[in-house]
Amino acid sequence: MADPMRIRAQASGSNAVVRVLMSHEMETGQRKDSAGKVVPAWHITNVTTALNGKQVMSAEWGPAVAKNPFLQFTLKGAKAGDKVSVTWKDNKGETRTDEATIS
Amino acid sequence: MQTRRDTLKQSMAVASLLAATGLFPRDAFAFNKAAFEARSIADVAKAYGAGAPTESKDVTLTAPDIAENGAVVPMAVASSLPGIKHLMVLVERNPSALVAKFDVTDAVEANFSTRAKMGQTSDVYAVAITNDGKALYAKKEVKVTLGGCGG
Amino acid sequence: MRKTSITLAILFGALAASGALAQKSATESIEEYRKMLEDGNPADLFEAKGDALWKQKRGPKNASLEACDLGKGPGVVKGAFVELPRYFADVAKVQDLESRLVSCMERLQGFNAAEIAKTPFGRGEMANVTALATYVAAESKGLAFNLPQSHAQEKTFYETGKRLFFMRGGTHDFACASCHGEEGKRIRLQDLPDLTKNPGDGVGFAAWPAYRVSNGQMWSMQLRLNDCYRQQRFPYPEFGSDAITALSTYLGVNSKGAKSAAPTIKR
Amino acid sequence: MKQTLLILVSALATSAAMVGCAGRPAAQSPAADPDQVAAQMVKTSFRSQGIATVDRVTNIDETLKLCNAADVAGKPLDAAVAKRLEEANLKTIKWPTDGKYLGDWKEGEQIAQSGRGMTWTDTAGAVNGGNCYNCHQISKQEISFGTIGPSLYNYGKLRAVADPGSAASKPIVEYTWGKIWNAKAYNACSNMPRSGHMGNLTEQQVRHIMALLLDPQSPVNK
Repeated sequence: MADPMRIRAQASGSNAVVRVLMSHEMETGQRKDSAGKVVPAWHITNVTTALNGKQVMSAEWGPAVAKNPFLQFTLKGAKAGDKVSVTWKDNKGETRTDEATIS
Repeated sequence: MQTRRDTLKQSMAVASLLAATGLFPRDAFAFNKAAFEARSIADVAKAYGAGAPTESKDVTLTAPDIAENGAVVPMAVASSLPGIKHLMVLVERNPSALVAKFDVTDAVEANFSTRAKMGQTSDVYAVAITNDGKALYAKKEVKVTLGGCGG
Repeated sequence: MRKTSITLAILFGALAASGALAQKSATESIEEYRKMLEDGNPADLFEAKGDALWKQKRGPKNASLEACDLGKGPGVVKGAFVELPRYFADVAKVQDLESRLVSCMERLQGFNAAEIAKTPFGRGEMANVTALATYVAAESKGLAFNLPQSHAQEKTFYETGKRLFFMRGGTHDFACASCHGEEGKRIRLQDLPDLTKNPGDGVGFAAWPAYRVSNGQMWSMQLRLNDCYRQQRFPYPEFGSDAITALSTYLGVNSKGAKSAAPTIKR
Repeated sequence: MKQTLLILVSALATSAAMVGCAGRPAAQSPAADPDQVAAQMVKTSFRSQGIATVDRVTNIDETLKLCNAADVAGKPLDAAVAKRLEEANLKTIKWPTDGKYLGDWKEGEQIAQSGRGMTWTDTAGAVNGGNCYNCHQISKQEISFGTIGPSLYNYGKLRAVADPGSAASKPIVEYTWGKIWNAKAYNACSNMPRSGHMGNLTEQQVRHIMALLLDPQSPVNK
């Protein structure tokens, strides 16, 4: 199973800045291993975010997003104590969801 | 105040819960293969149903002048315009141009940061697609340097 | 008064703007790039993993590492990193952080230390050692290095480490000192700290473990030194070998007073 | 009872000895000679891996041994010793077999850019790089250069080399070849590798680097 994400969510005024680190290889499918064989692409394709259970953001990613991806975005109308969850899914169908409380 | 460690513990606990409830709609996971295989900025815009891209001061791209390493290049895309549907970052000289596409809703600011891989020095684009199908962009050249001992 | 400060602010603003208009040097641009990466260091992922591993019951003995003595008594993690390598009476040897962790994994959890030492970096239990080292180091962030030098073996390791630091060899005649023996030098665009003395807070020995942007890997101090030796065209230094520990002792003692910034993010 | 007491006494004695030992490390047998300990550690700590064999550190030549010792002592090499080592290194230089010193600067630029070769992850027979940009500025176009060695930008131009084949240019052309082949011939403890002498670069590769530095058409001299 994939390692957990690190989610930091901080309220500022009526907004909250969310910073996420995800543990993922983000293999491009362009690289060859030491035996000269192409390493197949393996990357996150979709990211969604929910605020208190309601989806607020979605994204599509290609293999050019850097390994162990970083994502930052700002939630409108969020306050300390609200719950932010982030879900990713990759091209192998693996998925992971983590949640954090806005501080 | 909650420590990072507590956050983590909590994250792990809810993870399985959310997965089990199937809280996330399946259609959130659509993946536009054509857009991610396109080589030009125009073709990417077309794949998202937009017209020919035009340069605009209302789209902001934040990226370094020089990347110490092409494996991780910080990039941010933002727009001050109302009615933005998607924001995207693209690297023109990568095998496929599109790096990431973000959907803008009323609940988030039209402002996203991520990090991209760059195979070589290239123009980087921030593209905004509006609800009425216009594609607007800002661009900047990012130099990728050779570093370290090179071995 | 208020007006003055506003005028000043405008003036400084204008100065800053004109400065930005002037062509930035490559060094300034690289500095800017590094700044942009600081917020959001993937080393956090490894630190979290190490934290979980420290507490998790694992291995043939199904025990956690919470009773591990890193030099400041069983279970004391905070402050341990900035005093390593040091002498440990139970093994009658000077050990660095990673060797010490492996000793604890053997003693407390029943893992085979020799097996772990043979495992390549980034794989199996060795990847766990790196994550644990990242966690232990992070617990000393901001503390000043202060390696003990009271035991005879600690002194010998320092003196021996110094000799290893200045040892030219390999096909290119490179010593550690070839790149790290003088202030203000760089290789390509990377600044090279002078490691014959305290190079400053969060620099050199006080910067590792670090997340390597170039390959997306978490690098421990032993892997840092291992790859320096590879680039020096030296033969392979064994994990946990005395030479590696002695070199670390030399670098660590020289860093006395430098505040640790580990884990950092590096090219 | 008697036995218990005996054990207790001996246990106390042992612990007392241990305390004493920890408290007065200086009172131990005379400190081990760090030079010997270091030599021993090098033997036990490194192993051959791929093309990087242990003799690369266990069997180093006199030049390196004496320079290493001087660095540890923090004193420069004795002038007479330095001169003797430089003369010995000068003798190792292989001058171009056909008297041709310059190759193609474009190839030279590629060799100067590459830092590859001779590590334990490289294979035998692979083409080695010159590592030049790691330490030197060379052409103006490459902004990613090191500063361990002096800038070589305008190397030929600054030395007024208009025609590298001319008699006037001969001394500087020969010196440059010698410096690349065996830098220790001119400075016993130079940081620069002995690229020709140690077999890192071929004669033809040295020619190309020579052209990069000395050919008036090379971007270095523009």
